[in-house]
Amino acid sequence: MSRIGVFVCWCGENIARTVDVVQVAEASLQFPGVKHAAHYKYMCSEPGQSLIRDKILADRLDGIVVASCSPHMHLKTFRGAAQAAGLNPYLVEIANIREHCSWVHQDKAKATAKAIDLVRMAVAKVRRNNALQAIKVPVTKRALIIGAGVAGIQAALDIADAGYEVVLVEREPSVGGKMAGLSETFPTMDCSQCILTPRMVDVGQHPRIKLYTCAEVESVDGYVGNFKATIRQKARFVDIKKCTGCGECWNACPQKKIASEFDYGMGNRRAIYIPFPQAVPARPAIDKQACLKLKKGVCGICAKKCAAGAINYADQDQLLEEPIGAIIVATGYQLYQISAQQPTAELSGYGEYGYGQYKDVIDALQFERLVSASGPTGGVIQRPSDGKEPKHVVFISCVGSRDNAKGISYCSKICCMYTAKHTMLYKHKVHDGQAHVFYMDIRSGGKNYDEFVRRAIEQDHARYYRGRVSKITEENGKLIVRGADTLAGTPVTIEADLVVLASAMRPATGSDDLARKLRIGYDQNGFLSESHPKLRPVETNSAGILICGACHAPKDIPESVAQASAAAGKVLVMFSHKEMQRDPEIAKINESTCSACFACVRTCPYQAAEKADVRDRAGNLVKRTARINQGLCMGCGTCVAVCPSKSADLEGFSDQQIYAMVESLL
Amino acid sequence: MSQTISLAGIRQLIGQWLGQGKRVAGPIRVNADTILYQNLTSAEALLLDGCVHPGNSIKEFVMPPHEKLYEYVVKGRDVELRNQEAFPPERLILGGRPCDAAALPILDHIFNWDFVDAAYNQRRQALTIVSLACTRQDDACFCTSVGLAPDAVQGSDALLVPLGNDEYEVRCQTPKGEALFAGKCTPSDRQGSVPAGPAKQFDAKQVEALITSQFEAPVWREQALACLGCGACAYGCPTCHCFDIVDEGHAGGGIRARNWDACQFPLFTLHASGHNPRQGQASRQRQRVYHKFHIYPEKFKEYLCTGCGNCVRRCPAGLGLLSVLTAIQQAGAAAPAAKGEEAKQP
Amino acid sequence: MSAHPTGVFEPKVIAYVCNWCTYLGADLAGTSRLEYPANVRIVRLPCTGRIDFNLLIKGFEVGADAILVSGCHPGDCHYTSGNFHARRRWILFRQLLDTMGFDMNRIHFAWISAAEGKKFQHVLTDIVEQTRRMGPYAAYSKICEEVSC
Amino acid sequence: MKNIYQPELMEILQVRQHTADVKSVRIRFKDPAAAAAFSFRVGQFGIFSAFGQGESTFNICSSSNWKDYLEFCFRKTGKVTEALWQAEEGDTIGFRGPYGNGYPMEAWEGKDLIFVAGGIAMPPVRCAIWYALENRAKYGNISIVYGARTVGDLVFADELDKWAGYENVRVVQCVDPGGATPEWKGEVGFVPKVLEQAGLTAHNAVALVVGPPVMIKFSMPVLDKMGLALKDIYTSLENRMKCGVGKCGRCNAGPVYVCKDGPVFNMEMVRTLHDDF
Amino acid sequence: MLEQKLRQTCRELLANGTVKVIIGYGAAPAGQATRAVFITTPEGVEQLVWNDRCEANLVAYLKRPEVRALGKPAIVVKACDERALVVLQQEAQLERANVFVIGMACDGIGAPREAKCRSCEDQVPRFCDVVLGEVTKPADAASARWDELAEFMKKSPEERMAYWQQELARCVKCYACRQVCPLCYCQRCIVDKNRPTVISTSPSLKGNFAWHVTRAFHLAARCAGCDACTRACPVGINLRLLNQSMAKATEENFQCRPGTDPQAQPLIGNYATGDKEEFIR
Repeated sequence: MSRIGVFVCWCGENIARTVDVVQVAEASLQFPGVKHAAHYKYMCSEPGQSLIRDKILADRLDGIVVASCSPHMHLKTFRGAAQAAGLNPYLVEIANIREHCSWVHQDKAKATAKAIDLVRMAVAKVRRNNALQAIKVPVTKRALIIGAGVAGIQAALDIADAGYEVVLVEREPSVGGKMAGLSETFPTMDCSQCILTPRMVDVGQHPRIKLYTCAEVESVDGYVGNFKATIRQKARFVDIKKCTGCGECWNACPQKKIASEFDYGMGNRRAIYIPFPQAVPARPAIDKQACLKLKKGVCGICAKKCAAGAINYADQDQLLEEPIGAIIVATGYQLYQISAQQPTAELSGYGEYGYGQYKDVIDALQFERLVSASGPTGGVIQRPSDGKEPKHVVFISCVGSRDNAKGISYCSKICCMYTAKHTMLYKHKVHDGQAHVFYMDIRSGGKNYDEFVRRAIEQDHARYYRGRVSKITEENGKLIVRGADTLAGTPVTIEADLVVLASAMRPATGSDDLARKLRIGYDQNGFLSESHPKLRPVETNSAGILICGACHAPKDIPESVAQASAAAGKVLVMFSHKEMQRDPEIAKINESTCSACFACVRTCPYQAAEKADVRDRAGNLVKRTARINQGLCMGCGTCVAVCPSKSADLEGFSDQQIYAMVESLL
Repeated sequence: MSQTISLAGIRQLIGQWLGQGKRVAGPIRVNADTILYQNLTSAEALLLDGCVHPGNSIKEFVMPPHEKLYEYVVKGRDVELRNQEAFPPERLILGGRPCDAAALPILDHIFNWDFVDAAYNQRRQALTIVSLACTRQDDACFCTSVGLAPDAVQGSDALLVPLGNDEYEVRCQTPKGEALFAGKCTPSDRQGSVPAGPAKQFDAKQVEALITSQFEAPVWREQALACLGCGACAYGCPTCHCFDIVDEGHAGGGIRARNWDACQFPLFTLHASGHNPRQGQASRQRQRVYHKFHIYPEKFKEYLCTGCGNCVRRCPAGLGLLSVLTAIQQAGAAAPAAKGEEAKQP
Repeated sequence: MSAHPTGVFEPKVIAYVCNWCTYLGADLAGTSRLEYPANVRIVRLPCTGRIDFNLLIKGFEVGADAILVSGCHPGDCHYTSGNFHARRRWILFRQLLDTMGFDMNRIHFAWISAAEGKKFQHVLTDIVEQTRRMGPYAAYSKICEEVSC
Repeated sequence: MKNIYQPELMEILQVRQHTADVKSVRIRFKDPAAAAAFSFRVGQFGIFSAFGQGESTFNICSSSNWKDYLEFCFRKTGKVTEALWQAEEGDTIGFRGPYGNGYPMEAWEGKDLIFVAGGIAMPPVRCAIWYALENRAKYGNISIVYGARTVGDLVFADELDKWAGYENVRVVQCVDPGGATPEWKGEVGFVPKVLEQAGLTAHNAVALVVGPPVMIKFSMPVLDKMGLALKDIYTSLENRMKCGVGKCGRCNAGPVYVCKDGPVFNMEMVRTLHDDF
Repeated sequence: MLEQKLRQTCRELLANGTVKVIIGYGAAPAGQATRAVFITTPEGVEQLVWNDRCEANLVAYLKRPEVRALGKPAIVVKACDERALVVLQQEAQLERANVFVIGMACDGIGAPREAKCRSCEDQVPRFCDVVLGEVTKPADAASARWDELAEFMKKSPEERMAYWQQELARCVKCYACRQVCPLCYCQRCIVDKNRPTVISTSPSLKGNFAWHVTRAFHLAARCAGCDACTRACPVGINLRLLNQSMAKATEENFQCRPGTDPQAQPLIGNYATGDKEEFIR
C-alpha cells in the first residue's frame, strides 16, 4: 500500500479536547506511504464517511487509517465506507486515540505524542494489509434455544413461525420458567398463567419446535452456521410418547412429602410428579432421589397403575446431537439465597433477617406461590408456621441488591414493582390486613408503572417506610421487625405475622459453566456479557450466539419478551441468506515451507488445522503439510505463535503487520 | 647475521602499540578448549604457541563477519546516503600462522579484480602482520600440499622463527616489518629452524584436473552424505570470502551491511522463481572444492586454499577438504578420465 | 521515547494485549475516564495465544523499557484455550529470559478482563512508575545499536 | 577510494503495471552529473535498492540510446520486489551498475536476428529489439517469438504490436494452451513448438533465447534444426546475484562468474557450465 | 568385544535385507573423534567402530534427504541420542517402524568425559530394537545434573547479560548448532525468512541474541540433551547452559522429560488448566 489516507476524528470534543488533532494529521503526512491526511469533527457521521469515500476516489487511495474511537465501535462503519468507494474493506485500520488516549490522558503534549505514535503504528500495519474477500460458508437453518422461560418461548415461537426449525432445551420437566410460578403480573395484574399457558401450548404443539425437557446442553462444537450441539436428555423414567398424562401414577405415589421445587418449598409433591397443572409437556417425571423403586428397588406402584406402560425404571441419560446454525441463551434468573451460607465466598448472606430460621420469613417467589390460585394453598394467604391469616405483613425491598457489602452492587430493577403488586394482592385477599414496606427508593420507570405504585399506596393503603430493616426477631409467634423511617426520622418496630423479602436477582445456577461451553463472556456477577451495551445488546462476542432475558441482566417480562424477539430477529437475518459470509481474517499456512510437525494441529481449539498431503500433478506424494479448514478457523492465531518455522500466518494480524507496527516504534 | 627478539620484547611492543591507541590482535584462549584470533586487551593474553591453529582466521580483520557498507536516512520521499568514511584503525596481528597470512595475498586478487573493494583494501593496508613459524602440526594440516610451508612468508610483514626458551629470530619481509622491529631486535648469529611440514597429502595440480573430469563421479555424493550443511568450514577458512548484503534498519533509516555467507547453504543459489541449481548437499560441497581448486586457480593462478586444516578441525561431522580431496584423488586414480557418464549429481 | 522536556525519564512501554478482554478492558478504562500515564503503546492481537515470544525480543530491540502481555483470565478465552497455551509458553520463556540475563522486572504478564477497566489502569500505572524508577533499559538497547568490528 | 557498493539515487518518473504481479518502472538519476556520465550496453543489468528492504538484480530493459531515463521490469515475489511494488512517481530508489557484458550488438551487425522470449524474460530481450530497430539498417530480418502462460501475463504487449509495424520485422506471440482469451488473435502453444511452426530461416543469423530453463531446453533442438550453430545462439542467465561486481561468489557457475563474465553467453559456453545455472 | 558384536549385528541386518543402510560411527581420518559412516554392503561393516569418541548424535542424519534416499536405515544410538529419536516420533517426523534402532549401552563419551555423561541417569537406551553391551562404569553424580546451571544462575542478571554479550559476540552465524541438532528439521528455518525479518541475519549482537533465544526456546520441552550443538560450535559458546535452562524449567514446571515416553503428548501445542502461574497479575 503506498497511497494511504489518514483521517483524524475530533469526536466532537472527546478527542480534540486533549489531543491536538491538527498536529496529528500534519505529522501523519510524514509517515512513509501516506498520501493524504485530513481531520473532521465527526468521522463516523455521514459527512465524515463521505469525506473518506470522496478522498478514496479522488486520490486513488489504497489504504485508510481512521484515528478515532475503538475499533469495537466503528471498524465496521469505516470498512463499509471504504467498500462503498470501491476499496476492499480489509484495507482499513483504526488508531484508537479516544478510549486509549484522549479519554485517559489529560497532558495534551503527551496525549498528542501518543496519538501520533498510534497513527504511525496503524499506518505501518495498513501498508501490509491484504485485500481479503469474505469466505462463503453454508448455514444450517436450525436454531438452538437454551432455557424455555418466557424469553425462550417467545424466541422459539418467532423463529418457528418464520418457517425454521427450533430445538428448545429446558432443564426442568416443563417449560414456563419463573413466570409460570407467578400469580398476577404488574402493571396490568393479568394472571401470568392466562397469558403464558397459551404460548406454552403453542411451543408444545408447534410442528417445527423440537422440545427437550429434563435436558441440558452437554457441549457445542463448530462455529457460526455450523454448530454441532450435544444435548444430554436426562433420564425422566417416563416415556412421554406413550404417557397420556392421565395422572393415575402421581395420585398413587406413596412418597407424598417431597418439597416441590416449583413451589420453592412452600408445598410438597410426589416422587412422580408434574411441576404444576398447566405443565407442558403435561407428562410426569420421576425424581431419582425420592423414588423408592429407584433408590431401594421397592414399591413400583406407578408402573402397575400406568395403563399405557409408560414407566421405565431403566431409563438412562442419552446424548443426542443436533446440527445447529445459531444459538439463543435464555436461561433466566434465580433469587439470591438469603440464608447465612452462600454458594460463593463473596456473597455473604442475611442471617439477621432469620430467613430459613423463622418459618414466616419467606422470599418474593414463595409469596407468589402463596398468592397463586394454583399454589399449594390455593391462593389463600396463610402463615407457613401455623396456617393463620396474617394481619400484618412486612415487605422488605433491596434484600441483597445495591449492597456492596453483600457482594451485589446492582439494582434488581423489578422488586419495587412486584412488592407494590404484592401489597395489592395481599389487600385484595385480606381486606383488614395491613401491608408495611421498607424501601430505599421506588424505581418504577416503566409504562404505567408509577401509577401502579401510587395506586398500591393511595387506594390499598400500603404503608411505605423509607428505611432499612436492621433485625427481625421472633417473640411468641410474632415477628418483631425493627427498622427506621428516615423521612419521619423515627425508628419503627412492627409486630408482623409474615415477612416477605424482595431478594436480589442472580443468574440461574450453572450459567457460567454454560458460558464456558459456548465460549461467551460473563461479568463478575455471572450475568452473560453482551457484545455492546447500546449497539448490540442481544449479541455476544461469539458469532452466532445470542442472549435474551434475565440471564443477561435483571429485567421484567416486557423487556425479556422484547429482547427475545430481538434475538430471534437476529437469527432470522442470518437464516435469510443462502450461505453465510465468514470473516476472512483467518489463518493460512505456507505449505512449501511447512515441515509437518503438526504443532498447529495439536494447538487449534477448533480443529481447523488438519494434516494433509501435497501431491504433484501425477498424484504421487511430494510432502506432508498442515492445512487450514477455512470454514472452521476462527482466527485466534495460536497456531501462528506455535509454528517454529513461521509457516503459519494470520490474515489481519499477520507477522508482517504486527512486526511492522512494533518496528515503527523505534 | 640475524635479528632476534625475546618474548618480553614482543610483549613490550604490544604494550607500546596498545598505548598509542592502535589495535593488536593475536591468538588468545577464549575458554577451556577454544583459542581464537581476537583483539588483545593486554600483552599477557597473547598465546604464541598454545595450539596448532586458532579456531578462526585473520580474514576476520580484513572482512569482518558483519560490516557496515554505508548508511541511508529516509527523509519523507527522499533518501540521503552517508558513506562509511571512518578510516579503519591501524592493527598489528602478532603470532598469526603462516597459512593465515598467506591467505591475504590470495584474497587481494578477488577484491581487486576489476572493481576495487575500498572497505577490504582500507583494512588490508592498515594491517601489519607478524607471523610465527609453525613448530607443531596435526593430521588436519596440509599446507605443503598447496605449496606452502611451516615457515612460509607470503602475506607476512615479518616472520618469527622460534629459537627456544622464549627467543625468536625475526625475518623482516617488508618495509612495514622493518619499521616495526627497527631498534627492537638484537643482532645474533643464531638461525631459527622449524621441523618440516606435513607430508604432501595430495597433488594439487592433479586434483585441479580431476575435479572437472570427475564432475559427475559418485565420490561427491558419498563424501557429502555425512555433511550436515552448516557454514563452520567456510567461516573458519582463511580464504573463503563469500558474502551477503542485507539492510538493517527501520522506516526512518538504517545501514546496508555486508555479512559472511557460504555456498553450503541452500539459499545461497535459490532463484526468485524457486529453482535452485544446487539443490543437494553433494553439489554444494563439490562447488566449494571446484571454486577453490579449479575456478580460482584458473582465474587468478593461485589456489583458494592455504592448507590450514581449519575446515577439518571445525567440521562437526568430521569431514573437511582433506578427506574429500584424498577421496577424489583415489577415485581419479581408480577410473582415469571416466567422462561424466555417472548419474547426475542431485 | 526521549526524555520529556522537564528532564523526567519517560519510559516506553509496549503492551501486547488480546482483543476480546484486555483491549476492551482498556476501552472500559477509557469510557470510565480512568487516567493512567501516556507511556504505553498498545498492540492489539486476537488472543494471547497469538503473541509469539519473538515479539518480546523485538519489543526490547525497538527500545521498550518495559513490556506487558495481557489477555483473558484462564477459562474466559474467546477461543477457549489461547491463554492456556500462552501461559505455558511464558512459564518456560521467562526462565530462558532470566538465564539470558534479561531484567525480569521489565516483563509483566497479566489477566485483565473486559470488565476490569480499573485493574487495567492500576497495572499500567504501576508498570510505568516502577519502570520510571528503574530508568531506561540501557543494557539491551546498547546491544542493539552496536555494529561489531 | 570509491565505495563500489554505494548506489546512485534515482527518482521514479513513471510506473506501469503490465500484469497482476509485473510492473515496469522508469527512473532518472537525481544527480545530473551522474546522469551525464552514465552509459550502458543493452543486455547489461543493474542492482536496484528499496532502502530498508534490500537490493535486487534486474536487466536494464530500456535501449541504450534513450539517454534521459532508464527502465527496469520486475515481478512481485519477495521482500524487495514487494517494496518496489509500492513505489510511486517521485519516490527515491537506489541503482548501481551497469554490470555484466551485455549483448555483442556490434558482432551481430549484418546478420538476421531471432529473438525468443518467455514470460517475464521479455524485458532482457526488449532492450536489444529497440536497439536493433533504432539502428535498423545495420541488421537483416528481425523475427520475434514471445510467449507467456496466459494473455494477462504478456509483458510489453503494446510494444509487440508496435514492432510488427516496422519493415521486415516478424512478430509471433503465443500463450500456453488454456491461457488464451476469446479475443486472442495470436498463436496458442508452448514457445518451442510455436518457434518450430514459425518456419524461420536462419542463414547468417543469430538467436537470443531468454526464459525459463525448460523453455530454453526445448528451444535448442528447434534452433539446431534451423541450422544455427551453438556459438550463434545467445542467452542471458538468470542466476541469483547479490554484489554484481564479481566478489560475493553467488553467481559462480562452473568456471565463470555470471555477473562479470556474463550474463550473456553463447550456448557453446553454457554447455561447459555443468548445468550449474 | 562390543565393536565386534556391533559389526556382527549390522552384517546380519544388511545380509538379510532388514535394512538398506547402517548409519554408524567410523574412524575419522584426520585424527578427529569419529564421523558418521553409511554402510550399505555387509563387508563394509568393518568400518564400524565403537569407543568413547563416538560423540556425534547420528539421529540428525535422519532429516537429510540424501540419507533418506538410501532406504530403510539402521541407526546406532546412545541413550541420549535415542531421546531425540522419540521426540521426532512424537512430532510425526518419522515412523518408528521405518527405522531399526541399535542401542548401545554407554559408559560415557568424550576425552575428557563430557559434562552430560558425568550426570547421566539412563545409560542404556530403552526403546530400541536391539541393545548391545551393558554398563560397566555407572555415572558418578546423577544428582549433579543442574550444578552447572545453578552455578551460573548465582550471577546477577547484569552479570549474566554481560556473560552472554561477551559469548554471543563471537557467534558468526555458521548455524552448525542448527544443522547438527536432530530436532532442527525445518526445511526453511525461521531465520531464513524475511517477510518479515523476525531475526536479523547479521551476526551482530542483536542478530545473535535474537537467534540464540529463538533456537533455545524452540528446543523447550524437546531437547534431548545430547549436546551436539555445544560440541559443534566453532567459537566455543556454551549453548548447553541455555538448553539446560529450558530442560530444568520443563521438568520442574511440567514434570516432563522430553524423549523418555513415546506415547506422551508434546508439551508445546497442548495445555492444562492447572499450569501453575505465580507471576501473572
